[in-house]
Amino acid sequence: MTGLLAAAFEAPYLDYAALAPEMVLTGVLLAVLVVDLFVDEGRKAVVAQLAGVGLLASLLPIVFLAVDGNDRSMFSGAYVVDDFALVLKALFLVSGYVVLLMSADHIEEGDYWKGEYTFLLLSSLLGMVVMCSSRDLLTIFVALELLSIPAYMLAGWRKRDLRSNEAALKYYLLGVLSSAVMLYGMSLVFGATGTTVLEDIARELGDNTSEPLVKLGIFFIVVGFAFKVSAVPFHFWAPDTYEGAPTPVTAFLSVASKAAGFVALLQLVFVGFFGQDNVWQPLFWVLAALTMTVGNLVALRQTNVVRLLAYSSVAQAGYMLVPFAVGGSGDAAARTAQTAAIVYLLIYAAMNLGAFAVVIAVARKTRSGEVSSYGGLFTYAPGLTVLMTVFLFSLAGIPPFGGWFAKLYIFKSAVDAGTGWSVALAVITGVNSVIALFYYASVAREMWMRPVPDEDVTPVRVPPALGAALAITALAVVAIGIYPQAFARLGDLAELAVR
Amino acid sequence: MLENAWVIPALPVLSFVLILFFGKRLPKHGHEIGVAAVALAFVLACVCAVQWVQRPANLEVKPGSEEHAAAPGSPAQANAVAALEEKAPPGSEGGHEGEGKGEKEGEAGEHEAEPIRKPVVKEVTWFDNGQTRVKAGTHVDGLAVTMMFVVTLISLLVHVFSTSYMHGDRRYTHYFAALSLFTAGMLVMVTANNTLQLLVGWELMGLCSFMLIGHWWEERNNSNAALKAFFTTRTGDVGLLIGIAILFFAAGQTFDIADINAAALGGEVSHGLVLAGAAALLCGVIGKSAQFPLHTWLPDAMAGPTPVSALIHAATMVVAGVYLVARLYGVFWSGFDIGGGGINPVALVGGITVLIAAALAFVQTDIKKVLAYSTVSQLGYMVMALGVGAWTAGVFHLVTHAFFKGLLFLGAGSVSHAVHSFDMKKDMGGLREHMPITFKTFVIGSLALAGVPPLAGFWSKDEILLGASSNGYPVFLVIGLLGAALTAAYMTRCVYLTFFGEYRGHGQPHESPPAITVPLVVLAALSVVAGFVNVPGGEWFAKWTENETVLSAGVAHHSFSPFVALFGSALGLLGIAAGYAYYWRNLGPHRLTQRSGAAGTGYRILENKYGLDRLYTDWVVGGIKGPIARGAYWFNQRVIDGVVNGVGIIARGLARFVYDTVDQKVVDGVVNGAGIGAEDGGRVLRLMQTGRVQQYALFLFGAVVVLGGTLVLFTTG
Amino acid sequence: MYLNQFLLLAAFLFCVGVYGVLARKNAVLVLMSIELILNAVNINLVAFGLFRESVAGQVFALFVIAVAAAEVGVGLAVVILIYRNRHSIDLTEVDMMKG
Amino acid sequence: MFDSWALTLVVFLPAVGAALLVAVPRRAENLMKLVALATTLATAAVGVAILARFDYGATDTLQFEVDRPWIDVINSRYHMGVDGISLPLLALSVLITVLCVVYSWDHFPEPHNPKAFLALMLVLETGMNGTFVGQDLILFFVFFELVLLPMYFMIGVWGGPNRQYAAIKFFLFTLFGSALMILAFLALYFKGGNTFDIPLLVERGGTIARDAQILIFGGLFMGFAIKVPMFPFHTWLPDAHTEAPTVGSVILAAVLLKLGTYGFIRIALPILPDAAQAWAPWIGGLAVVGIIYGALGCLAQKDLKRLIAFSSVAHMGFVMLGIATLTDYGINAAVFGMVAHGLITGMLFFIAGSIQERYGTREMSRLGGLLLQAPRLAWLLGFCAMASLGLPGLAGFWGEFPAILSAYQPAPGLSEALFRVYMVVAAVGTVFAAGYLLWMYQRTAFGTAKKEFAEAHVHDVHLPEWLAWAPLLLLILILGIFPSLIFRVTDGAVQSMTSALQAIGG
Repeated sequence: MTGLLAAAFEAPYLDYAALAPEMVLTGVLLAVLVVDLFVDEGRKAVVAQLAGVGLLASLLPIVFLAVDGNDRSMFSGAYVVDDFALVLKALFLVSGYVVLLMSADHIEEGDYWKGEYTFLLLSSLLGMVVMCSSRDLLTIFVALELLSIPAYMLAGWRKRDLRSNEAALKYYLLGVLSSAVMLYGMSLVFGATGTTVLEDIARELGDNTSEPLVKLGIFFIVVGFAFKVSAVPFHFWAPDTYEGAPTPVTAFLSVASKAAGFVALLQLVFVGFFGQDNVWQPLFWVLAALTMTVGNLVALRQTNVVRLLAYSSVAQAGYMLVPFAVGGSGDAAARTAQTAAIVYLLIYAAMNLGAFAVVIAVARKTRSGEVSSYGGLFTYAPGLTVLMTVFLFSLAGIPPFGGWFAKLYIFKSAVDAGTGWSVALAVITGVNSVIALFYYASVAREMWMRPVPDEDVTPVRVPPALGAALAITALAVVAIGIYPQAFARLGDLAELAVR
Repeated sequence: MLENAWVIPALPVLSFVLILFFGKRLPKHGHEIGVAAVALAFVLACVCAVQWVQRPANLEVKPGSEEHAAAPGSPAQANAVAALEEKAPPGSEGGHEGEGKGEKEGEAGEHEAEPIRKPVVKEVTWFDNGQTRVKAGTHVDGLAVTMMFVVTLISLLVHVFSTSYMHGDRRYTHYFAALSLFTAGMLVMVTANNTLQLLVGWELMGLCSFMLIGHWWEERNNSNAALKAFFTTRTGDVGLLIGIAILFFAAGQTFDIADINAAALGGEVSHGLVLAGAAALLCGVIGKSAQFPLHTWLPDAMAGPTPVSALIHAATMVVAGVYLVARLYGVFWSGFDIGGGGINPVALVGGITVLIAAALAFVQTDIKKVLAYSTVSQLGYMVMALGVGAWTAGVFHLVTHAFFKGLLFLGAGSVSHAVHSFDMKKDMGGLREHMPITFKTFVIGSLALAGVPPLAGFWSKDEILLGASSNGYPVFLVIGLLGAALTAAYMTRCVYLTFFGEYRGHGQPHESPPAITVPLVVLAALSVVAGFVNVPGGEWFAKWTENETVLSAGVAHHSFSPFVALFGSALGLLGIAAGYAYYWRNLGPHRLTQRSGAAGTGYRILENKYGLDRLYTDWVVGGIKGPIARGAYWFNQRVIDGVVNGVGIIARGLARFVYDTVDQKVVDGVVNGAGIGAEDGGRVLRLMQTGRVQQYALFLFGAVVVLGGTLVLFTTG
Repeated sequence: MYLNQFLLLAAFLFCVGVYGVLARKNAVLVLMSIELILNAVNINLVAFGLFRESVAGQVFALFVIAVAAAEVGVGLAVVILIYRNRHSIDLTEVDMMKG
Repeated sequence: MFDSWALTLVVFLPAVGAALLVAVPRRAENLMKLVALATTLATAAVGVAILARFDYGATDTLQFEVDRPWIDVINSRYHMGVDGISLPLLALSVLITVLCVVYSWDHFPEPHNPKAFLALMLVLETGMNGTFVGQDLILFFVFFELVLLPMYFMIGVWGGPNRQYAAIKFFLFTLFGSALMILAFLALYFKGGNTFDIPLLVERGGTIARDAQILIFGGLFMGFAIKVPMFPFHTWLPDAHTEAPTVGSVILAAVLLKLGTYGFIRIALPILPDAAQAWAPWIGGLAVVGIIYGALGCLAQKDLKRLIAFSSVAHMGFVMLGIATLTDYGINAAVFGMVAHGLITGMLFFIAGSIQERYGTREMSRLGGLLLQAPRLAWLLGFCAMASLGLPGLAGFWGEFPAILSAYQPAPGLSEALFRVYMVVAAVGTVFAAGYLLWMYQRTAFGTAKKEFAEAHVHDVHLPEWLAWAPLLLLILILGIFPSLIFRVTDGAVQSMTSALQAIGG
């Protein structure tokens, strides 16, 4: 103790340039909090606009850092700003921006607390941005809580709606439980290695440990994030929460929050536990197969669009888990797997956000989330119908919409690994994508081929912000589908350095 | 003209197109085009015939000396379009002393020195496929010239006849268009230098036959007859297709008929292959030429207009099968070893057909059906002739038969034109006074058919019998003689019922107009004189038509045998006499069918046409269309579509959700059936989603325990 | 003292917490059970920190305590929300959405 | 300049047209039709220019080649080109689309909406043309899948009473096949040295181990065989055809089915010669089963359109038999058969559509006497029926007979006895074809009209119909008489392919 006191305090190296995005974002969210206090109830839109500008502003340093191209590492490797981090930070910020656009009118018209809503959204985003750079168990934990706790509150944002309450409760309880399990795992891993920095953990663990305690630790950690990405059997919260939460929040949870889980998994698996593929590969194999199959099967029976999309996003998580299940056989496989997962994340974000944006737009008229309320949408809202069709079939993986490329990458990673198990998983994925088509197409069928249920064919008014969200996502989906190279480049860039 | 023989089929094609598009607007509704085109074609065919006869005979062929030095038609040497080369016929070098082919060589020797005319071949490249260049073109030799002459002549007469007979028909124009197209098809076939082109003509005729049999398609019976004709011949065509395929490869990837014949006779190709090819082709012959057991369509085909029956179903199309055998004689010769003298399928089929069809002709009351069965029987003669090695006789009979059978059909047409019926027993009788020209010509035709000397039928039939007797086929000699007697008898019956006795019909029958009678007279004249073209001693027909294939195969030639001639004509006269006795003098066992059980049974068998129609229509066609097709479709809908449906059902049973899901008739396919299973899976899984948060937590921890436990246990061990 | 004893204590606490979460109907009791689990983690972390002679364990534990406080704050807010709307904090009654 | 842009134009002009259509205001229906017609005509003009500038002396080389980077990260390139095998199919595709637009002129099926209908048709054309010229597996895959969506909507929105079921069935079946197909593509990518380039893979494919080839071929087989469709994967076809609007059926029959067979010829056979050897007997077997089975299916039908649909199963059986022989005759016949089937069956569907439009039914038992009421239409039906049953002198024959012929002597290494049995069965199939087609003709055209339609005034063929049909009818006739128009285009390409195949078998 005395030694510690006596030693001169050496401030850790802080690279402010590297932290610029986080700092800008923090500044913006504080500004939002303050401005909200002084703005009249009628002019709360300013707050959202400020937040939007702030999000775009925090993208700027990311661009500069990307151009600069150097990896920056701080706190003895606990916080790293590399291409992986930058690409995914950009993803979170853009998704956050789109969610903000989607929320603008939804929250305003629903008589909610707009300023606080924006603040919480930004906080959660900050957690995600931090997550991208976290290469340390403790940092990951903090980032996870930072992104989760505001999300719990956002899920229950419609305070007087019992469903919203219920959504928040379920999300909160299960979230906390799974993070407790994850913490328990972290404590075990820390105990086995004596360090929390992922790189050091990897070094300490060596190749393929046989220590049951370590295996359990890794397993518990993976479980914590499996919850976050709503992998079966840790997905139970997802459909209920998605259905009950305000739709923009659902979009946010199903895209950003899920992506954060995958980001954490990528870092943990490919940096911290890369040598331990005997533990995580079979685990992810089971999770992936279960997740996509269960998600798709249950989705078949859904009659509510949001719930259907919830199960769809469970199934999509299953596809995204495939690279994890096949990425352990070597450096090359790991690289392909990471690229596949990241590319899938990018494309998934665009198409899923788009689908939710349409749901929000349609619900403005129909006030319903039932699939049957989409009947004959084509006759009175052809534009929305076409967009929804694009997003749905993109999710189903039909060219020329972005989803096909994402799925191709998943298949590629599986075939590249070349083991019997990986090919089997690829076939399971293939069969699943056929099952999935059935429910995506059932929504399309409702829109195109069924009559309007209540004969009400007044056109749907799409507010400009929502329109912008639709335009961004649709453009992204189609552009990726036709010229995937640009996005695939990002995926390649974002590979984590694997040892 | 011989080089440009393609013009002859082209004329009716042109006529077809013109009639089809402009016929209705023309003053005569199109028949002027048809008649003119066919007349021109006939003139050109005559020119061909004259040129052929005048063509120097400078090709020497020795029996069994088939040697192929040059492989003609190899793609390398042929250049692009319109290679107007006159192909040197294979074996033209001559002089190679090949091995004797059979024991008949001595007899054949008498022709050895006599050279034949070189066929005129003109080819253009049709298409290249794989390593083969297929050339379309005309191959004009004596056989082709003869056929062109016969076809254009009969066609012309039938066209003329039809202008009156079909007058006022609601589809008059279409009728002439179809006739033109038919003539074109037949001419394409007879001039074809390759099997593919032959097939084109062959099927084109089938199509026209279909169209013309079904000309009055408002009646269900007529369209049924048309369909039956097409199906039956098409069934035979399976053999033709396969045969062409086999011969294509057997002859070294060529469709060229001369090459195929040469290869078949050359001995390099394995006998089995040639046998297979010949057997397959024979199926085609059986279908097209209405041989037993596929002869049943021809009597039904009488549903078409009578001139059509005369042209297509007596004189020309039905002899296409005979022509095929004659044309590809090398294949049949060596495949069935016709020179060998054993019983071979060709002769057998022909022989059976001769007898069974002749017997059937006795029980018909419809004049056209009598003639139809007679045609079947006579076709049997031709096939039998070819089968016993009497090539020239077969071809010659083809020609003479075309004349007198065409005559008979047109005569029947003339009669029906007058009495508006074909039923001899109900609506005819005693017409001899009302229709003198028709009567006289019909009798001439009947006598020719019966083989009464010196009419055409006598000469050709005599040659067949001669061939059968001298080539070592005594069985077929007997059949032929028996057939001759039967033929004479049923024709006598036919003539009696039609022209003698009391008129039994309605109204007052009149002799037909000149457009009808002139063709009758022309044909009658030909029926009288045509036989002299090949009288013993002259045998010009043989010299003109016999080609290299026939000679190199070693087909035997026999000198006239008075014994056979005498016997044959005697039997014919006997038949006539019997008929005369039975009908005119009312002698013989009348009402036998009522009195004798055996005779009655025989009659019924004949009436039922040996039950073949029932077999085909009810069992084969009905079976395929009915139970088999329905079964296959049932299989399709229930089994294939239901495979995974079934899986889904079992799955549901296990999950105790059978009842809920029955209404969910989502899908019936493999994928969709899986869908049902999937939906049920979804249903079960949904049950876990209870909505209770603590239950979720339980599942969470449960999964942790199960997965974690499994992981640690199984990866540690 | 052996490390094992701390670990066993932690594991025991963890199990008690889990039992509480699963078995109690009262939302507040469930929240407290979660605290138990988190404290099990803390014991682990501190014990391992000592064992590994690394201060990181204790720091981690401090973070967990702080975050847990925040979490429980949000949790109580949610429970209050539910109580306001339903006048009950029985978790088994909260099952509007399922399937 | 033109040569390097030609294929891009022919593929993407329709897509541009579709985009333009979307911009046309809702009310301006004539403008929509004009835009669609102009687009398809322009595309067809590019097609004609390609036909004109194609070097027929070098049909085995890729012409009008474009090879640019597309998705570098997976080494997938924007590589397009036509050779003798793809040229006829490309021409068929651009022709059929024009005719479909013409036919639709005032025939838009319910619920009308010409804008969406025409736009989907144009997108469909992009997909079809792209599939035929794509020389990169991923490019091929994208175009191959691109046709699914428009067709799904075409059937599902504009189709018959049971349209939704038929549409989803079509979609699910095809997607199932393509899921396995894309796995096979990826396997080829890794086994063939990290490339999706088809010509490159053709060079390298032979070096893949035989067992791996057989497995990969299995994936390709599922993808293509479902699309063809081969027995027993055909059950989507009758439903899709029966329910689809006329134009949809035409495109489906004329072009979409060809994508599968084309896939076999372009990808499966040349890249995986060993596997092709191993699979060929099975493919041939399924093909002849399909021939007989399809024919039996036809005989059991009461619905005219469904009958024609089942006849496609039988006809594609001939095509697949030709392919299974792995000989140049067989594959030439297959390509010819694809074109001929496209023309003939397309025409038959047009006529069936017109009959339905006039009588409001396709039940053959309710029809009859068409020759009396609409003689021209009935004549055309008869003409097409004859062409369809393989009458020599019409196009159908050249797909059918050479396929039978080639089965007599399959490629070295395949069992001759087995294929000869196939030959006989296939030849018997021609009788069945005559059976169901003539029987259909008898029931619809012959006889007199049934009571319910006895007084009906039935229009004979109208002008848009003549315009749309005349080219098809002429082509059926011309190709029947001059088969070299196709054979000389395909022959070189096919020979260079089969010589490689036979090197393996021999």
